[in-house]
Amino acid sequence: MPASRLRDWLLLGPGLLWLALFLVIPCAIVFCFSFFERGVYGGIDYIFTFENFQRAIDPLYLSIFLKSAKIAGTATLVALFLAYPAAYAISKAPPNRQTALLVLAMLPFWSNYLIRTYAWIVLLNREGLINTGLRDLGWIAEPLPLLYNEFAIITGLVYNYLPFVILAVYSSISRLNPEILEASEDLGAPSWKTFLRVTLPLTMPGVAAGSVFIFVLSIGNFITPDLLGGGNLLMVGNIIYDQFLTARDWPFGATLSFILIGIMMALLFTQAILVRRAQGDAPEKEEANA
Amino acid sequence: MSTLKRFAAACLVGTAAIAVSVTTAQAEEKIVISNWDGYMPADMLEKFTAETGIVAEMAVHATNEEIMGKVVAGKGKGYDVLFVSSPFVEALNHLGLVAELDHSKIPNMANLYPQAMELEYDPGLKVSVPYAWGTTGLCYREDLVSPAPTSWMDLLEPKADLKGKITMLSTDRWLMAAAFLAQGKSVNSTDEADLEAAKDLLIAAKKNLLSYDDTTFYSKLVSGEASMVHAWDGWCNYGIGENAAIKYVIPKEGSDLWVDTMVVTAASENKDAAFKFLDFVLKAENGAWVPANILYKVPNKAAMEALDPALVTQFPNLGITPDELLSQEQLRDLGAGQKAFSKTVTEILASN
Amino acid sequence: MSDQDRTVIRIEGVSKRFGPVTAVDSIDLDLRENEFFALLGPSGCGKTTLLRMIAGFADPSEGRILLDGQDMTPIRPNRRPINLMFQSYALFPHMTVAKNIAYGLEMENLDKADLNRRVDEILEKTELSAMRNRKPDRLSGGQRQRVALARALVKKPRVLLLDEPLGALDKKLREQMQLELKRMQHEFSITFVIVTHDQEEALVMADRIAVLKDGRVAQIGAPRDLYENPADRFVAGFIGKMNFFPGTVAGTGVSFAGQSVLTGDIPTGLSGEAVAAVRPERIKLSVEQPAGDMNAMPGTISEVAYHGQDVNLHVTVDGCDDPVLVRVPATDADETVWHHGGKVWCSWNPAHTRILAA
Amino acid sequence: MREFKRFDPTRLWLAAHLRLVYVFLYVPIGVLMVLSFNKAGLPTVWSGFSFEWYGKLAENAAILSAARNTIVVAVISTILATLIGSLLAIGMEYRRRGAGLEAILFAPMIIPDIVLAIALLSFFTLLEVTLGLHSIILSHVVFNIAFVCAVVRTRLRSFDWSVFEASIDLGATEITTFRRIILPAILPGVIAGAMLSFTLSVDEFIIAYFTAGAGQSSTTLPMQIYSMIRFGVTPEINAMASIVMLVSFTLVIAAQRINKESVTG
Repeated sequence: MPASRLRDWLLLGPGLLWLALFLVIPCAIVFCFSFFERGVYGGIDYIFTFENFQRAIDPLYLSIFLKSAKIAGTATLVALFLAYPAAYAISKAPPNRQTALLVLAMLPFWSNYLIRTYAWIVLLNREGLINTGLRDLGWIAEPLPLLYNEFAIITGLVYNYLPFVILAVYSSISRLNPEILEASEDLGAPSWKTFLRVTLPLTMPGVAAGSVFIFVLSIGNFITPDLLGGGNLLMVGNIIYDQFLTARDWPFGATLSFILIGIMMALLFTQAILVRRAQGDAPEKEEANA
Repeated sequence: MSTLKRFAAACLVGTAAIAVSVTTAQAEEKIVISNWDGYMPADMLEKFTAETGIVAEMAVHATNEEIMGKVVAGKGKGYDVLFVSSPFVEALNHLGLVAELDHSKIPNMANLYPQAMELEYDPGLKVSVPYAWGTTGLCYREDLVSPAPTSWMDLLEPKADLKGKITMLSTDRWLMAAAFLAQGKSVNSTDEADLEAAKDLLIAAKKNLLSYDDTTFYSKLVSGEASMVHAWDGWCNYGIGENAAIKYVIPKEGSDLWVDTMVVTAASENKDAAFKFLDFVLKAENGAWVPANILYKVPNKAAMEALDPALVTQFPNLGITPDELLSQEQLRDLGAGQKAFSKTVTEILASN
Repeated sequence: MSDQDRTVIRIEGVSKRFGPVTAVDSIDLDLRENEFFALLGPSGCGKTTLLRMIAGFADPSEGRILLDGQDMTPIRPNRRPINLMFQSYALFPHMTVAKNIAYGLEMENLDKADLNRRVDEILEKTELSAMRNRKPDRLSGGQRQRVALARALVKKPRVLLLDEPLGALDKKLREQMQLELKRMQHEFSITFVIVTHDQEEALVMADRIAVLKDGRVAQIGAPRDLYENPADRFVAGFIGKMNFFPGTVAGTGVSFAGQSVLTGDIPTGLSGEAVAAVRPERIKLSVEQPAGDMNAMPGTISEVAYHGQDVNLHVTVDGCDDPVLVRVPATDADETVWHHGGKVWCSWNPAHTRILAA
Repeated sequence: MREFKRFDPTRLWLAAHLRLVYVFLYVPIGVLMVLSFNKAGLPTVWSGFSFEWYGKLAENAAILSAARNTIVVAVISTILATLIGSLLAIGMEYRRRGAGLEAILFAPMIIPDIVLAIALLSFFTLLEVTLGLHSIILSHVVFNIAFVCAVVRTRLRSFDWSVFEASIDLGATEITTFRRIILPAILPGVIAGAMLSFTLSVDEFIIAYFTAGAGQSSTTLPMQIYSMIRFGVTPEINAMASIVMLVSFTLVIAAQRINKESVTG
């Protein structure tokens, strides 16, 4: 079928070409670094070695990975609890208002990461707006420890990635057929059951996409743990960044990165399979049968 | 959807207008300088062009680490002059990424203090020219800390009322230097026992920190969030400028000497122009801008002598003499010891 | 209609393979001008694949399809004067009824007035005028079906293909739409090719039916032909109800259960194992053994089902695992005898026996 | 559903929740707007009201040109990524193939920025590509494709592909079908993807830094702002962000107004 092959190439070709050229090849180059040694002054000595992998299996790095995963996972859950009802509410708004609402959710992020983070420091610090506000109201005597801890990191991560989750969930909810929901209510399900048994499973692709966004972006983040976490907590993003830039140990940085990428890929595949199974795979296009 | 269509159209029109107005580079003699934003006078490049006819363009970097990464990966192509801190000069030199300086083309090097020619990371200044220098010590609120701190141990094992009101630098070399100095070790040590001892001390110290902070520590002092911070002297001055109760002290165990330098890249196609730029920066009046505006000491004798004494009164650490500076140990590249060193740092930062 | 028998589409030795699976196996078929043709078969018989090849959405692995004598293989589906009504209707969800219908005409670059006139006309004919500004999600199933039909018909195709067009409708609506489709076909004088697995639907609507099995044509013919003269056991069983009596060819018929011989016309060349087949409505019931040269056998009534105008009875007979199905008009039913457990004789005229290969 | 306007606690709760989420999103923006009037240059301490930073911003050619570069990079890379990513999403969902491709598409999201940054710079250096705004755009498209593709694919799940064939069957070419049938159906997803892409690109620092050419002409705003860390991120940046917010806000509200008028009028 030459015509449909042409169509496939038109659709997939540009993307594949772009990714091959600017993702696969460059990353393959960096991947190769992980089998060489760090030069004495940084850079790479082209001596083949497995040393980097031996260094990487140190429990130190595993514990950092687990802690980062815990923080990123918490941020993901919190973001979903905030984003899902928000996306749902947007999808119920009059159609001509929905786009505006979505754009408004994205707008704060056209400022700059660093100054937004500074704004959070102003809000959360011991002498900050929230603490002084609460103190002036007489609700607290001692300032609450809002900054330089896990809470602050999670707040920062949720804040910075929330709009992405809203967007992903919205694009799933908005094409939900309202008749299906009515059908469920009609079959006697109370609205919370309709939500759990019908709405949620049908919008799983959006929830999954949103969760992937925030989880992977969070685990690789290094500025938020630095500024809002006060450097008290180290995330995977920090150690990779430090290996490449501070220690100038590219081979080891590459090794840690590709181990991280491997783990994340495995997790994502598992997640993708679970979602697909939970949804009941959409039937394959019927071609051979009638 | 039409809300968005109109919005997108507006954006597109705006972009087109902007894209048209972006001018392309010209072919005349040109050098590119990478520096931190605000680390030299805003009109410096214009003046340089006016004087020499050489077009100078500014690139910016956020940290030493970033410009190092970029220069190592890109072989320094596109850059002529880089501003980097002293430990990195050594590495750049060993990696063959910087050009040897032709002192005959930089006559204003005569403006430097003689002590500046003896810096260990580049004796005789073969590849680098110092731009600013200083120490690392304790920056604190006189009104909140008494008695005044005198030792690194006042930072690392603070009194009860300072617990949770202290920050430390988290950049690896300075973080470790605090412990090394407190324990009487070299700031360049990669000895296993030294690393282990420093690690234990720093992990214990971490429990008493408000946070690590490399960027906003002085504003924490101003707001009163912190009472004492681990700081570079010049940077402490920003706090002093806002609140006179803020003081800077070099602990009795000593400090490190850091030097921000200028180097010419090996990849530069305009080395003579780059030398001219270095020479221009070394002019007394240009050097004098630094302490007067960003409150950093410079190794430029002529510039320092011209400094307004009132500034030294307000910001005493501007008065630290070159001899005092040279008595501090200098940070060097760690070479093969870097692996063990950075693992130790990771362990400290990852500890609970 | 004078050119009733002229061939519109000729299918010549067409096969379609998907990897190791042969979905359509060298089919030859002629579709004629203005006829209502049904492709009938169980699921997996290849009928939809055949339909998609006519529409151009699949290319034959072998053979060719001719339209008015011209090979269509190189012609893309959007250039074929053939339209398809999709099983899911495939209405464009973001367009109103009128826009959906106008879409195909816009592709022909008709001038605006002409286009509007034709859309109005078809809306009128399909009684959709009141719905013209609605979007598909605000229509009932039957209305959607009519929009899909109107959208295809407005292009005045040479052939309209319908893929299980009534599958999604309820029984009552389905029966109504069957007649509606027939009416449309007459009114527009277009060849309709319908794909269905419902034999009753095919019998009601089609002028001719092709029964497909495992990618091959089992039999082609008018509904009555297929019903009265099924070519093989599969067709006999697939179209309408049929009672089968397995046995072997012996003398003038099939020896059944090792004893009686069920007489009938033996097809030339048939010997050995065979079945005698008879329609339920051809069987008569009696208390006494009937006289004459009828085919007859005794049995016990195991089930009685009242259907309004008919009564269906299951009669268990020796030598047959399945009960014999007998259908008699309700007016003829003798309720005193024909009840559960009643002993009866089943009999029929040998002329109504079809003897088929086992 | 609309016919019954009864008391609906779920609806009330949803509306309240949405407002709270917007408050959460805009509070820090409010803070940075207030800080743009901060007299002192400290990033986090209030020390008096002043308009001076807006004046300084107007004179700061470096920040203004960086802002311009950022918009150029974000808009062009968004257009490219939206186009390529949407096509890719359609191709993948239509054909339902490619676990390998799926892995490649996850990659730009998972790969730490610094790795991609160094990889791309090493690659460009190897090929002796001259760096500049164009190399930032090329690089931003890489990760933007992945995000656009993910959002559009979400939209395409359980899409009824028979409408595609229906359109072809009615005489449309594949291009027309794409424009008139597929695109409108997935438009909300495409718009969402484009917004995501633009937002990511506007704020991206590391990859931009490493793939930028040397010099002011390819310095983006995040690069400019991060480079100010050492000598103080002055309220000029807050002033800049405040203006960006106000302008975009006004555009959205205006578009909404015009839209409403064109609907009712």
